[in-house]
Amino acid sequence: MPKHDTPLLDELEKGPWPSFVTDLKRQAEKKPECFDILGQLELSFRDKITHWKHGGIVGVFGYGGGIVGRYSDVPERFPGVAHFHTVRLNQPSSKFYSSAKLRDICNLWEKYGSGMTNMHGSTGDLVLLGTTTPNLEPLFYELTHNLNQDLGGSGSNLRTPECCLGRARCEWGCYDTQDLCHTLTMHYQDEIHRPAFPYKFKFKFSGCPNDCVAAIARSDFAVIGTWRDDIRIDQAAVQGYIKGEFIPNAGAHSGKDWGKFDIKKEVLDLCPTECMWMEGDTLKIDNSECTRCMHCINVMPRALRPGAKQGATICVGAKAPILDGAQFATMTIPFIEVKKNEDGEFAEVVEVIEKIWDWWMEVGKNRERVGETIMRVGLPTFLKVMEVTPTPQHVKEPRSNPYVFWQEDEVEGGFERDVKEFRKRNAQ
Amino acid sequence: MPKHDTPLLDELEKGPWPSFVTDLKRQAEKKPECFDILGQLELSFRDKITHWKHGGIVGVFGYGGGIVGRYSDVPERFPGVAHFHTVRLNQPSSKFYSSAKLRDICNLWEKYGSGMTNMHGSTGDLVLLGTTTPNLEPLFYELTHNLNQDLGGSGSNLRTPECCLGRARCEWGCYDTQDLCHTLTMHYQDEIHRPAFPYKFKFKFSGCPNDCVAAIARSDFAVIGTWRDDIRIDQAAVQGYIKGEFIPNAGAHSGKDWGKFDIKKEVLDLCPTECMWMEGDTLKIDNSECTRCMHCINVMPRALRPGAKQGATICVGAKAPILDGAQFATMTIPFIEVKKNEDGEFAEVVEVIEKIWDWWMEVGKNRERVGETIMRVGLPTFLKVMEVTPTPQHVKEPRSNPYVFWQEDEVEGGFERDVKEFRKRNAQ
Amino acid sequence: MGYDPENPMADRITDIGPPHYEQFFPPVVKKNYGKWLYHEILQPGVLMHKGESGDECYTVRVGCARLISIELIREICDIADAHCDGFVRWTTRNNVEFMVDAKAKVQPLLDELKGRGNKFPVGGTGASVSNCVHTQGWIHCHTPATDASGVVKAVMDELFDYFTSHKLPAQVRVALACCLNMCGAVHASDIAILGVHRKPPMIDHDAITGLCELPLAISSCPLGAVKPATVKNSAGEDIKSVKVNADRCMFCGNCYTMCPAMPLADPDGDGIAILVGGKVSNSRSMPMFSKLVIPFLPNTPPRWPETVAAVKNILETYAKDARKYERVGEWAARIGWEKFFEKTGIPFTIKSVDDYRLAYDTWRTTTQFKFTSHIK
Amino acid sequence: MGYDPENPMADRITDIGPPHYEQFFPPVVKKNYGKWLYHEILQPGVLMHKGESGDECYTVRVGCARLISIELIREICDIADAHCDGFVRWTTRNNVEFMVDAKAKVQPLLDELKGRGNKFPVGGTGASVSNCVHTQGWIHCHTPATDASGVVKAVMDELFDYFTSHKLPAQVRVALACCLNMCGAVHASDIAILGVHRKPPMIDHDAITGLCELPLAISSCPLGAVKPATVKNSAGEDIKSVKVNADRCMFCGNCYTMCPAMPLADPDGDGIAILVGGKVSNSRSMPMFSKLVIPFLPNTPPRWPETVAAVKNILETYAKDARKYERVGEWAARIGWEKFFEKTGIPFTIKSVDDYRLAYDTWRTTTQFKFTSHIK
Ligand code: SRM
Ligand code: SRM
Ligand code: SRM
Ligand code: SRM
Ligand code: SF4
Ligand code: SF4
Ligand code: SF4
Ligand code: SF4
Ligand code: SF4
Ligand code: SF4
Ligand code: SF4
Ligand code: SF4
Repeated sequence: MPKHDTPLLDELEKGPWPSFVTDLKRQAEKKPECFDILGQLELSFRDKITHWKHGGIVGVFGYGGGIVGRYSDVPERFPGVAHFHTVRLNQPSSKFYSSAKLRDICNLWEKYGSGMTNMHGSTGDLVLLGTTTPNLEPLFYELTHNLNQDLGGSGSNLRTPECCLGRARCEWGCYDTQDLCHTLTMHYQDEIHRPAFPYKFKFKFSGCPNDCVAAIARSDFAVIGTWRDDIRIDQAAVQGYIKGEFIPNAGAHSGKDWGKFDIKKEVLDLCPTECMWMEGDTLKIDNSECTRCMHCINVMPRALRPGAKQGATICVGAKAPILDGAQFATMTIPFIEVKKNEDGEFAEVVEVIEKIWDWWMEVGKNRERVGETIMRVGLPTFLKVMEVTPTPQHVKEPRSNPYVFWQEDEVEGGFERDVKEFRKRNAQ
Repeated sequence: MPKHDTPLLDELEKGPWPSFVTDLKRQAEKKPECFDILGQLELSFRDKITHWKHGGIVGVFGYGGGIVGRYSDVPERFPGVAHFHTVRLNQPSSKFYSSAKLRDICNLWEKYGSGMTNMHGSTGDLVLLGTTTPNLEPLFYELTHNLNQDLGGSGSNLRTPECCLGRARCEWGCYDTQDLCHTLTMHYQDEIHRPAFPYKFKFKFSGCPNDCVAAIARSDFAVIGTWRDDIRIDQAAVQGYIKGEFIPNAGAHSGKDWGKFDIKKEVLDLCPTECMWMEGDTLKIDNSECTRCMHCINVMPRALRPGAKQGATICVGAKAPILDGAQFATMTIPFIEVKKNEDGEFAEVVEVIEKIWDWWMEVGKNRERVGETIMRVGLPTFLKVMEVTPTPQHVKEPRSNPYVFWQEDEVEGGFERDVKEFRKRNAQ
Repeated sequence: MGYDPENPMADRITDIGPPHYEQFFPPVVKKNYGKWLYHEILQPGVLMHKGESGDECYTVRVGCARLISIELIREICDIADAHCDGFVRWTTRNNVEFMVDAKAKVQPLLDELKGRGNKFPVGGTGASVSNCVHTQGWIHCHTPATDASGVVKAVMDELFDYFTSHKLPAQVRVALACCLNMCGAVHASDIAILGVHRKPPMIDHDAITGLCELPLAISSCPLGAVKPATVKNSAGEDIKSVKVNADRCMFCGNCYTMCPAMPLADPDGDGIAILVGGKVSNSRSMPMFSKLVIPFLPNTPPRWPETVAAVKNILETYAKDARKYERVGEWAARIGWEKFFEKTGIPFTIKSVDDYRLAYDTWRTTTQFKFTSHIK
Repeated sequence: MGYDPENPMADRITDIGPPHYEQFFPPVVKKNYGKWLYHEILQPGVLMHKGESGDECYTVRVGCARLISIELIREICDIADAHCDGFVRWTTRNNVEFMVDAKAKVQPLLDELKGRGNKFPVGGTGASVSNCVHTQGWIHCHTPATDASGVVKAVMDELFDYFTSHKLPAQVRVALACCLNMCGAVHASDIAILGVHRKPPMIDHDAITGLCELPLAISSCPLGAVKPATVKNSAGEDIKSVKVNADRCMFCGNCYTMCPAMPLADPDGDGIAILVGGKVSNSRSMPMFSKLVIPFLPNTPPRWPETVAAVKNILETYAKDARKYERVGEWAARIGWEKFFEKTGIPFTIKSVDDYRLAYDTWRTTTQFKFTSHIK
């Protein structure tokens, strides 16, 4: 495949940020189809419009997802990208790799694809960008046989779960995000690979309320670590911060002079519940008022740690704006211990998931995310479905309208009344 | 009419709060129909249900409102309240009275009604409670001829306007609430008396953001006093408060020991915009950050006063919850000077009102409050109708969904496109 | 001359509007109009306003039932004549205000008021519970789910001490409306007592034809629960009427407003809901809606003890816990509604979870919450 | 043995899932798993995590285009092999992290990275602009209204200095999505760059019959703007197709997703909207949605100067004005959005006023506002 002139794209070789154009050009030396990627993209830059056709259902046998079909609308000019399907590889939880594994993937992709990838897709997959239909089955064969790997999700199924790095390299992981993510991914291989849902469904797992995988914004089922007991305080380290021995927020603000650390201004006053105070040299926290927002811990990581009674809060129903407007996930299970049973399963989490699915698969409309289903039927109905005791924690505030749906059995005498009897006492 | 046994109501003669039962009984001595009021109410207390029939359209000739018809559903037992219509007298602005005027009203009502009143109805009318259909015309004749008074509103019309006492006896009135209320009431007599709207429409006028007539919660058209320049500070008086010479909040908290006045805790820290601080002994306000919430002024009335460049903010569309849920009025005109022109009219306010009406009368559905109409068409459309420049002040925050309605003339090339031309460049 | 029934249009006067307010101003008000400098509350119920002129206006505020007789009004006039140059006013919360222009005149006025038994309790200013505004209830309206004056009397008896004192953290506005129409500012009150129906409308098929326009009845229902139907009336005739899908009914009563043949009132079904945390003023925080915290209390005339106790409990829990200047809604928002329920001991029910039009915005979409006894 | 096209099902392996994560942990991670004590950021891009064991894990984070070649990955592997026992990871924002277990190993690693030109910029930690997450754009997707990698490259070039330093008041998350589907967390980012269409879909009557299920196309439109219609195709035949009521179209593109015969992309119609003030973390404030502040900027490849300037302006206005720890949305909420528009100089347009489903809750229902230049 020949090289194309790319005067517009060439402009993107300038500047300090790594240039995907430069990278593509380098790759094109080995994988000439990359010249056609560049060529078609240059055309889009000129035309200010995409040159990909709509969709196209391709895949590997027996799977309903994992491949996104894509065809050029100018295949004659850019035959290298006439077919340009993506392959979603289910990434290992929290995206640690060995170079050996990565090289295997590179080799595979050199053989069967364009040589270009997304590290990673927005859902978390390792996305291999651009291959042809005939390449799909051989690629899949080698992937499963030689690389011991599998595809991720696409379509109306469980999408590839994703987690923060949590306990692997973070002091705040309140449960084992990798283990939960991996175990559920294995548990639900069928749901990932064979679309059976009204629409897509996403799991995301963050180890603490900082939510480094944006679970509350991006997942239908968000498990976010938290704790139930008291923040652990090392008073000596608190003094260390006050005296300037430790740099606040672990040094996150080192590039500007914000003045001397002021525990009142930077911690106590920013605590959203105002539940912290100094008693002489002692930092006090009224933990019953704490909403575990992480701020104080973030600012003084050497002095404060999440409590020891750890677990997670489950929030349900986040999604992007299409169609009813974006939703954050709604707090559904205030606290759950995230632990494996003897069978190596997270049985309690699984139970919550399946309660949602059983119901959503029955009542959810086609292309209706679970958050939209909840919006449609109302949170009270959803909580009933979930067999969760409704608590004030489920809402930011109680309803302000008085439009309560009473059930017949809650009202003395029921709903049936005899209007003639009524009229005897209350004439019209 | 005979006395009825009222063992239940008698229980309401006990206790320190003035008893309407005792009052009714006293009135019954002169106006025996009050025995029937008591009797029927006692029956309701026993039956736990109202004994009034639904509605009943009665009125005085030529008026579509001002009288609310009411008939007993047990007229045989309580003939004194067989008819029990209310008469809404349009109260004088902010409800000052002379005893002479009140006595005239009492005499009129002794002659033509039950002797019972509501001082005042929730909309602000002086409500005469309970008369018969035949009494209506004579009452109206004497009301207009001898008392020089008129009825208020009911039905789908302009309801009786109401205002706070403002400049009459309050130091914070930022415009003349009585004058505006009275002048508009006179200006719109026809709209008050002859229903021509999709539904009811209410005016309320408060002299400052304390909103003592609850305009923002209860009126379709709320005019709330405010100012544009700087809060006027008397620094000596600030010191007076700090030194304890003046009691904070004018003594509103005198019944409990809240400790010494602390200007930081009670004023500076409670200012919602944090725009106040002390510079030595001087109180400073960054007025460009002030949202004129009144808190600091309320707490230190001898030291602080609203600015001198006074006027009002107009908010539109408050209503109770039926049907779409309650609405507060939406800020529509950030600042308007409230002043009379040579003709004695508040021409600019009138212009705003009539813009609303012209539009609402055209597009408003039957029984749709203007707030609901705005909800239905959207605030952008309403602002366009109002010919108001949209400003960030109109919203608490910008939209979070991306669903913008672009107009054809805003988009280069318009909306019409030739799909065949398109397909030449972008094949499917 | 007078009204002539034979000739009703003779000499007719219309559209003259209310009398001009100015004629009712006491002289000190007229003189200092727009020129007031500041005010002070000398004791609960007694305000002093200072004019730029140096004049002072002393106001004595007295609690008043809203449902009052002309006899009582005449008594008020007598007092006004004796002490206030014959002037008096009503506040926006149905209190009566007597104004005098010198401090020396205050005590005689207070004495006079006191001398008249408990008709004229002085109070309602500052950090108090002022008068409970309310609506008609069983005394006049056709749609109430509870009484108004009766409940209010029972509540105000119990809160009396808070009317005559300044011991609360801030003003507390208590209001009652006897049905969901909410004639008043119940939707924006610190503590709101709301009459609620809980049974769907009956349909009086014998009466509906004459009384109602069926299309209006059908379209009145915000939830589309009213549907056209052909039924037999008691005479056995097929008539066009409506039916109600009880599952979709939220008991708003709008159908009854539009169609008298669809009554929903019921001795057992009706009762009271309590809402809290509304406010109107723009002081510190923005206006807030009241929020439903107790979905139902029974109608228990004559003194509604459950309702009285519920209101008092909320008030006193707030009084103990809130900060100076903090309104009920500001307090609840600061401590969190989970703490509100815990501290008041009010059981939280699913009925407090919104499922109406803008419901999503009230759901908790964060991991931030406090652990309370609600979480096992 | 290998794949046999003649016998595709032979020997098939499915549902094996991803490789187990643990095998990819560097030894220091494996050993200290779940036993980390605290961390420190030694310099922008360099983290140190301390274990209870006393072990230390040093992480060097490098910025990375998301669209990368296997050549680049192999280069990353080389570095990992040379310095990190062959391990490496990617972050949730597409940065690459190299980990070493001793401080002494950091500088050689940094030197190595630096030695490779500007491929591996170190940074993205702390109060920085980390990597701009993004989507496909013109490189792969069929619905984009703008490009992704190209815009991001231009933006990150301009913000580079904020990637490699810690001088902002807090972390600033910049994200791009190329259409309203918002594949990513654009709806909850400090600064979001969003591709938007502005022309209603065309209808390809010649293609629609084969390509689309008409009922799905019709029901796809949230505003009911797509209606069934009988039209003539270019062959002059009457066919069943659809029509679009352009007045009701909000350009969401959902019809195109469901029906390829309804394309809406257009060189002039498409462009970029800027949203700001979203956040995901529960730190201090609850998660917040991004809000639309610039409804449209044109597509100006190759370097989108208008978009770059707009993002930079917002970022720098924020950087100058906000308090330490304050995210963009927290800052705007504190100063008030009217001040946000004033300080950034972004013209306020009616397009920022919500008129979608939960719009009412965003209207200003108070007299509280600041006077800015917007009010004449
Ligand atoms: C590849 C990827 C973007 C990327 O560049 O990374 C992607 C690409 C597409 N997304 Fe997405 N989405 C991707 C992650 C997301 C995310 C982020 C996430 O999963 O965390 C979201 C927002 C979260 C959410 O799910 O709400 C997202 C929300 C959407 C939506 C809107 C869904 C909604 O309910 O609002 C659509 C529209 C649809 O489903 O029809 C969509 C549809 C699409 C389609 C299939 C286009 C379409 O209209 O059918 C895109 C195919 C593009 C292509 O040609 O490759 N994509 N999509 C991401 C998946 C890669 C991976 O597997 O790792
Ligand atoms: C008399 C009064 C209550 C009182 O005891 O004071 C009253 C009484 C009635 N109101 Fe009201 N409203 C009264 C002030 C209000 C207010 C308060 C206000 O005006 O500030 C409101 C709330 C504010 C508002 O307008 O939204 C109010 C909101 C309603 C509604 C609900 C309207 C809505 O849009 O949500 C209805 C229902 C209706 O119109 O069908 C209603 C309907 C009614 C009806 C006509 C009953 C009906 O279903 O048709 C009541 C007649 C009662 C009777 O027999 O006397 N009334 N009504 C008030 C008028 C007296 C006066 O003129 O001064
Ligand atoms: C007389 C009256 C106006 C009238 O035209 O009748 C009035 C008069 C005053 N109000 Fe008011 N307010 C009156 C109803 C209201 C209302 C409306 C209502 O309750 O329905 C409100 C809004 C209530 C709400 O927010 O829910 C109201 C919210 C205020 C506030 C704001 C308090 C706050 O912090 O939220 C102030 C300021 C203050 O008290 O510090 C205030 C202050 C005042 C001052 C101090 C104004 C002044 O300088 O004279 C007056 C004496 C207050 C007092 O009683 O301590 N007034 N005031 C009303 C008396 C009602 C009553 O009998 O109790
Ligand atoms: C590596 C990564 C997790 C992963 O599994 O890959 C990660 C790692 C850390 N995050 Fe994060 N966060 C990571 C994405 C996120 C995200 C998700 C996102 O941006 O899409 C968020 C939510 C963003 C939001 O709110 O919009 C996130 C919100 C936080 C916060 C909350 C900050 C706040 O004040 O709102 C903290 C606490 C802090 O920084 O003080 C935090 C803190 C941390 C700490 C300090 C945790 C620890 O003790 O190790 C880690 C180093 C932070 C740093 O870069 O300075 N991390 N962090 C992600 C790095 C992304 C990147 O390459 O830039
Ligand atoms: S979400 Fe919490 S546990 Fe996970 S990486 Fe971020 S800070 Fe650590
Ligand atoms: S975690 Fe948040 S709420 Fe809890 S004490 Fe720390 S700053 Fe306060
Ligand atoms: S609204 Fe303002 S001006 Fe009117 S009475 Fe109340 S405090 Fe005074
Ligand atoms: S009026 Fe309110 S916002 Fe303005 S300075 Fe006073 S307290 Fe602050
Ligand atoms: S609140 Fe309801 S019952 Fe009470 S007066 Fe108003 S309309 Fe009648
Ligand atoms: S009470 Fe309300 S919800 Fe029920 S049927 Fe009537 S109008 Fe519909
Ligand atoms: S945001 Fe839109 S255009 Fe971009 S990848 Fe997702 S679906 Fe495609
Ligand atoms: S773009 Fe969206 S709003 Fe417009 S017709 Fe298509 S689906 Fe409807």
